[in-house]
Amino acid sequence: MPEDNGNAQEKKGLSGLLDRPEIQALKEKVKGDVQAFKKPTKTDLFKSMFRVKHDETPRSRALGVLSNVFLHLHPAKVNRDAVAYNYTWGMGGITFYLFVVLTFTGALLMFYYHPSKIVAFRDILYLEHDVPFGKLLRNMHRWAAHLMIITVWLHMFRVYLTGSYKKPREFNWLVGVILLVLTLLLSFTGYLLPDDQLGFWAVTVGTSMARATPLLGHEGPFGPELGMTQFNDVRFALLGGSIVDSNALLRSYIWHCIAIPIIVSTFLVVHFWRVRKDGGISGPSPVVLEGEIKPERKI
Amino acid sequence: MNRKTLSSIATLALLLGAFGCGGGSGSSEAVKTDAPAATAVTKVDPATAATITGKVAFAGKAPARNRLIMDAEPDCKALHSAPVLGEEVVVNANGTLANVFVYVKAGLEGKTFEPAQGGIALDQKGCVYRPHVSGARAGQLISITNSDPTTHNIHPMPKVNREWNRSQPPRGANIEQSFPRPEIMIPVKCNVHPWMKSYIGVVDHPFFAVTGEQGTFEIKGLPPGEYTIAAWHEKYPAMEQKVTVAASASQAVEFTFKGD
Amino acid sequence: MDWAQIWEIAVTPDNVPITALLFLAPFYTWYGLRQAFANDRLIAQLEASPEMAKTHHRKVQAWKPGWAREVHTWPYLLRIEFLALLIVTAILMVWSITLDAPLEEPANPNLTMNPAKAPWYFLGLQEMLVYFDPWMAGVVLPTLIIVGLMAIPYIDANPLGAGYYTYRQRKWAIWTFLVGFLGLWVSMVIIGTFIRGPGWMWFWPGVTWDHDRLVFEANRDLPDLVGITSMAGKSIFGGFVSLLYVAGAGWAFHKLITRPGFNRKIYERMNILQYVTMQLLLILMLSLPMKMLAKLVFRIKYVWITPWFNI
Amino acid sequence: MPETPTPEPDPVVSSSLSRALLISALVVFLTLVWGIADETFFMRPWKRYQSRFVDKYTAHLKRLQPAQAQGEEGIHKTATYQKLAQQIEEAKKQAAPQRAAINKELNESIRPRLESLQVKYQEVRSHIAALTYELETAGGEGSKKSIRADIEEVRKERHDLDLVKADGSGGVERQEWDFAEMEREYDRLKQRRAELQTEVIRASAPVSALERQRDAYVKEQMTGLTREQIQGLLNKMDQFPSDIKQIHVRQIDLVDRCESCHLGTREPVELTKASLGEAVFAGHPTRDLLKIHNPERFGCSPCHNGNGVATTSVIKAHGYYKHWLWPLFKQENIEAGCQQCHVREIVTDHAETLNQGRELFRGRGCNGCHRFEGFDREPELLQAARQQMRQIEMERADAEREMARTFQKIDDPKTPLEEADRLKARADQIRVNANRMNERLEQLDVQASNLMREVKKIGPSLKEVRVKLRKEWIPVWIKDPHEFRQTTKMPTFRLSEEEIQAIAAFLWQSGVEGKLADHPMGNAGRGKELFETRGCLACHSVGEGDKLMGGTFAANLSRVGEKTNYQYLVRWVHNPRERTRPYCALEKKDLGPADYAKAGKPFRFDLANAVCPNDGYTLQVQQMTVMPSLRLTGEETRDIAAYLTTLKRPEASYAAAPYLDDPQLKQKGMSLARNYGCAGCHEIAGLEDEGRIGTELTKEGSKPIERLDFALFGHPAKNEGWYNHKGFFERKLKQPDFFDQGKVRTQLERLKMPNFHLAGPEINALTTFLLGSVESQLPETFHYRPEDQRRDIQEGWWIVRKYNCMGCHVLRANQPSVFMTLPRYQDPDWKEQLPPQLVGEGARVDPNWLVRFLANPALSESDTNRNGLRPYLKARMPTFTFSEGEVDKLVRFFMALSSQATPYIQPKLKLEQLSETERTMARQLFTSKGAPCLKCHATGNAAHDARATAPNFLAAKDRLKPGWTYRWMLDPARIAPGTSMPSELFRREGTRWVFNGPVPDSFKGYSKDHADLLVRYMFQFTPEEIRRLGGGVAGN
Repeated sequence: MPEDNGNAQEKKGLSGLLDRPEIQALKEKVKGDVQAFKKPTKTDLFKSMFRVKHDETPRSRALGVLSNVFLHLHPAKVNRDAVAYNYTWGMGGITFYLFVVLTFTGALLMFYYHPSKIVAFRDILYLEHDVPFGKLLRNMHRWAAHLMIITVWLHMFRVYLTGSYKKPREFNWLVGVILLVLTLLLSFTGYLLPDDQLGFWAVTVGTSMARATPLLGHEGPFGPELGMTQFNDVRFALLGGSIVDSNALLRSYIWHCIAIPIIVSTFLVVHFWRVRKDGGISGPSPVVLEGEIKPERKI
Repeated sequence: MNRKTLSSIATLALLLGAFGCGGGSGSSEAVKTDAPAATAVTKVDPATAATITGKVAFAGKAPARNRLIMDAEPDCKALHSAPVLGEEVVVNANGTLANVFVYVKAGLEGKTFEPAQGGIALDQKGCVYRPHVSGARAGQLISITNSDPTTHNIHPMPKVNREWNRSQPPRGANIEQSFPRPEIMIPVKCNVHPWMKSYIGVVDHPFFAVTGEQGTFEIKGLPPGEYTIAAWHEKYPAMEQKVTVAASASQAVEFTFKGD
Repeated sequence: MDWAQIWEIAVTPDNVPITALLFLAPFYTWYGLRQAFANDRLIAQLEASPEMAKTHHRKVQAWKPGWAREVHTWPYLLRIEFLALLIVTAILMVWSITLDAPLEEPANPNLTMNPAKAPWYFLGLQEMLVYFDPWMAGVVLPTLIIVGLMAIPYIDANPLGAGYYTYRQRKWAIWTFLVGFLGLWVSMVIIGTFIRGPGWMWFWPGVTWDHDRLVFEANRDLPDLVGITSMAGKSIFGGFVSLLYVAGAGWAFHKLITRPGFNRKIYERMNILQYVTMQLLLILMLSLPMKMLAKLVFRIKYVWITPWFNI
Repeated sequence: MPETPTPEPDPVVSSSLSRALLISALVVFLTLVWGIADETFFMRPWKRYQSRFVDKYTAHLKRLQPAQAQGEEGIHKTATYQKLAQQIEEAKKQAAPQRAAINKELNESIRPRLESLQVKYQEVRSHIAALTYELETAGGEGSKKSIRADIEEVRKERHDLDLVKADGSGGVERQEWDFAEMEREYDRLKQRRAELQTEVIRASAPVSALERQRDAYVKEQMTGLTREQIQGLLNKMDQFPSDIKQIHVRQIDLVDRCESCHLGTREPVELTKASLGEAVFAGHPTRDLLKIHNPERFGCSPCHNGNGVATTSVIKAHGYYKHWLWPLFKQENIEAGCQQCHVREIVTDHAETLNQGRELFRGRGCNGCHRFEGFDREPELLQAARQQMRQIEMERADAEREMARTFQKIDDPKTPLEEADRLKARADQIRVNANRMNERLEQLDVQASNLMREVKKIGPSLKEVRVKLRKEWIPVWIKDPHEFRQTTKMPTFRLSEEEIQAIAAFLWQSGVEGKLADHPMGNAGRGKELFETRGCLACHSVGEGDKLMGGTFAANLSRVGEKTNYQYLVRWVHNPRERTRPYCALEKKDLGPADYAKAGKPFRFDLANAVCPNDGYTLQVQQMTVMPSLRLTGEETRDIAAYLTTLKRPEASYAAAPYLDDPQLKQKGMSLARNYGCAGCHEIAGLEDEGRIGTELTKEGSKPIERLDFALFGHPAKNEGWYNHKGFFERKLKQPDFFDQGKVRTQLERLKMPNFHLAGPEINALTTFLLGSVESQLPETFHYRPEDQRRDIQEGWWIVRKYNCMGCHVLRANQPSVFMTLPRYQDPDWKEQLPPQLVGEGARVDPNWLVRFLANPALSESDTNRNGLRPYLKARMPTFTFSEGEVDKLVRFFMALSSQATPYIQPKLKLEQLSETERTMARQLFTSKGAPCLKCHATGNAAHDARATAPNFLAAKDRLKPGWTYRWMLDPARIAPGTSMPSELFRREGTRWVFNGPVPDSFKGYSKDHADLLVRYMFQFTPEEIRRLGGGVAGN
């Protein structure tokens, strides 16, 4: 095709050749191709990408969702009233979006960060002053994290208020709670990474509770009796040491960047899957009257 | 952190503003060159020029002049038949005081005058500086001669000007030096001959005088105006007087130093 | 009134979420309850007139015959999701540009921060430390909170109010949650942020946080008040008191639940296990405010003292 | 499912979100724009600075240009330049024809011909090369053969060439050459070309040489930059890259971007706020510092602090925000930066404020209460030495024992022979080691006894109060020393009346008993004269307020008559180190005659016999004062004492203080004295071993701010912006009980630090010093801990400061001694009486002489009432009874200052033996009328020396270094500005210096250097030579 175009241009120069038949034919061809480009949806490229037609027919709309790997988390159709904001508050979706944002920014941050004493702090300074958009990056990561916790809470709040945990969604609620915990842990493990006073003491305070774990902490009830010392108890396991030091830094880094994200994503998948399997969004469903409760069958 | 918040909001506003008014003016204000003001020489019109004359009296009993012991330097001793007397306090027969440096201390600020013609001389004769007290213009050449058969060294000890200390062999070439800054008074000393001393008063105008045997002085060619006249003496504390001279008038001034 | 300090706390970068929460939590509570009451009104109507109940589409949202009961995800849902996404992005961007994530001095184990505070979302736990020993506040209670949350679907025997906001049909559930979530968790976070100053001392808002402030806090134990000195005596007495509390609280809750009316029906639907678990959780939850009361008002530290643990 | 047509549109389906979507999309876009703007613009303020700098700097340079250009013009007019220019022209002219010829040949015949040949030639050559390679790598003989054949063929093959003619006509000739011929021609041409090029260079050599000369001349004549240089800078400004200017020191992982805004710092043009209108762009004020601390190696923040990495805002970069631990030093404390690395020093060049701070810390006795590493270290060293000795003694004992055992084994016949031999060797080893220990012990012992002498207290010994002080005066003084004596070092303690009484009582009762010889009253008049001329005023002062005269190093004596008694003064003035009783550190008591009597010894103690009669422990036999002995006669002493007793306020009266004898008060007083740390500055009976009561300050500057006790001022400080070290120090120093305000405390709980009545500058100096005293972030290699002569200098300064040498002497150019400031010494005659300047002393004197002199400035055991070297000086070089250690340090110090090698070996070559004629010549010159030498210099002839004002020549031999003497004679003013010795005694004549004045006839035909002759003469002086001279002087 390019050399066709080439010729097409060429003929401007050499008008003498214009009337030669093969040139004429070529001209037509070129015209045709140019026409073809006017309708992108008709091109093979487009077709190969989107198998569905994008017209207004219900069918293609449904297919548009179903045949898309991302969108098919959603059912093809949803409760007409669930579309309004006031029912879901969109918190679930926002939380997920924030999770994506965090993963993205987090990954970028990992390029500039070494989880070892002194270097870690320098890296943050480096991020703040040298890395293009480094500051913005770090800010976004931190604020998104905080925001995510709030949205998670509100999400739970909403789900509770709408009684969406009830049959058949009990288990999904359970998964949700686990995700909530994981979210907090994610944020907590990230707190130490800048290795500044703030993180250091926050984590010190946080983990110092662990030493009081019953049975497993050297200050917890029955801990000493079970031979717990500060060098073998659960806190030691968490920090990889008896104090918050380079090991703790490394551990929280790995938890923060690898372990927990993987676990979270796993549970996310389950969470979403269950939403669909439990019949999509829980409501708003028609109200049920007290009188209509079926008497519970006794076992 | 709140500072940052505000600032960035402000900056956003600025940014938009900048779009609005399309770039500020990048003109650097012209810093004006600090060239030294051209020094205009004040001409004294001889028609209106005034004169200050006067004498320096001495009150009280004239102290006996100490005798200079030159045993250390036979050559010097040889030069004198009569005993040599120190010139610290020289009270003239007419009860006036010699070797007093009288000069205009204040009233000429901001004026500059024609540089002096020629220099002044300071001779070392008979192991004594002559004159004992002299005045010079700032920057005026002082030509120092050694008319003695012995080596002297000339060691002015100024505070404002630069100190130096040069030796001068018998009949050696004259030393020509000048003091660029006004200073009252510069003691000059010969370290080889401890008794040798002289004082030079350096001022930045031509209006000064040194009293002699008559104990009188005369300052000519003063532009009319109000002045402070000061009299300095080696031993006694300096004195000052305010005088106002009218155009082409002659004003008499008298100082009186109290002996003890 | 130290406004400067209040401002400083409020805009300390890491506290901004809490400041936000201060407004968000009430707002969404109101927002949810408003819909709940709307639904309740509808329910009332429907119960009043059975025939209307037969015909009505049973939602507060408008519906006309002929309108689809379901709409296509694309575009009707996706567009609003996209909108939300945009708005969140915008908020996040502005927030990140205007406010810098905190970075303090390099970590220095020899220099204790005062106050040394946990991340804001754990301040609840840190606050609990004041009232319980670490093993309770830091381990047992958090675990129970999580377990309790997980248990909710399985102990809530109320079949009503699934998938729509309602207060009338779930008074009990809503109240417990509001108390637990807002009344305890959120408020303790807020206390931990705004009220707890250096040395984790209680500073009313606007009182300057003075590092050298000294307060007299003689922490007494309940047994001491009644004058029991022997260890054995203490543990027995404490155990007795605790039992008393459990019994009392349990009885009170029981009364509340079985109060004639709607709750009773639910209660009847519950099996023993569900009931016991609920009681247990409720009693434990109540123990926190009780302990706070004891500590803050009567300056009582421990109720039950044993050689192994204190409560 | 098909929908039935609806009566009205469904809001859910029909409503449109597009507006909302559009708006929010817009907002998001805006935030993105904002984000980018923030990143690229708002967070890079330095860009604005740089553009501003470029404008202003360019303007400034443009302003400079004409002036500089003029200067250059001026130079171009000078004869030298003209001459050079002319020469260059001529040289060019000369070179011209030759060069033309060469160029002609080069360009018209050689090059074209070469080019026309090249192509073909190289083609063939490469072909051959390729074939050769094949040949080398080919396998069988057969193939080799054939390849050889091919090569031959190629070589033989003839090629047609169109060559440009060699005659330069430009014509072309056709040649048919084989490879060999081509090669020959090609090589010839190339060689020729090379020759010609070298010739060109040779031809233009003289020209370029001259040009270099000219440029050099311009360079040295020009002050500032030449026109080209300025132009260069302007060009630099033209294409000035707007980017971050950063210094990166890999070694310490330091990144400093200060110069991104402070662009003028290292510009070759001196930039000031005035010249560019902005302080930011000013150049570094002291370039010398930058020379020593090259920014490329040291960066900026190591000295100045601040956050060198930050570029987002001034506040960030200067580190003036909450969580940055090392904010930029303020202007007035800038020298704190020096202290970080120059920890060992008490005097650091370029850091006057800091030096003042250190001196205050030392001189005001801060280290009496606050430990500070390096300050007042003698006690610690002494302890260390003693401990070491104990340890070595133990080791030695072990060694002895082991040796004994080994000998036993050796002598034991049962031991096998080779075993015995091995043991013998071992035994010898041990013996040698043991001996080495002995040597070490000896050294330590010397060191210890030295340190005993070096330990000093800043305040007087209070053991002497009973013999020394007027009883009722004591409480008055304790109440407020400042009241009694404006300038006293003793600070004012905040004491209650009872406390004062108790302390006074304790001191009075703990004072040692002793009786003073009683002396007849001296002559106060003569005393005054002596006091003012002997040198007392170098340290002490008299007169109060603006009438104050003398040094501030020691006490102001205006009212000394009120506090003390004549007899004690006599003893004190005669020898301040004399104690009433010696102190035994082992028994912790001051020994009295009784102790000596018990041991049947006379009650005599001094440095010679300083052994405790009871336990043989070394005694403290000296007062711990730095005040030296002026070696005065009894009479002089009495006169001065008499004069001092007259110094009092006649009206002064003191209430009787009977409670001083109240024994109840003693114990209380003692605990109080302990509590307030009196023993930090004073020697007090019973408190000899008191530790320091204050916090250590060695690292105070980097102490976490939280650890500084702001008491009730924490919040005010934060609000008023002085919640930092500077703020704390300044307030604490100004008003030591500042942080007690509002606190409810008992007397003893209160802050103890007394009020030193420091002036503003003093406070600033001390603050600077403390701010700099930090746990440095830099690695050891950056700290200034030299081990060479610079080390000697560091240590020397400590002693110089300790004994206030600068009270009399000038050690650094332009450092006025106290003497120079005294009114009396303003008079020309008295100027000759000033103590000698010591600038370059190291180069002047023979260290061995200096050792002798410092040990005993009288340079004589018998006749001590004189200056050993300069008898004509009224001021007296006192006897400091330095320890050997101190003498050693001082001598090293002087040698190091003028970078002299130690030990010193007199250069014999410089001092070639005088011939007899030379000696007579020199003698004649010395005594000739022209030469004034003997007018001033002492000769040992009493009559003459009475008038002498310069040292005796006889001393020269052992004292001076010939090189220095030579330089001195030529131009003394150069070495000691303001000296009485005149310059220009010699004048240059060709390569030698000849005497400037009439010389004796014997000098006719003498071709050697006169100055050198005199030096040699001086260094070969003999007493009889001097006598002959003296005779000569006395004679005619």
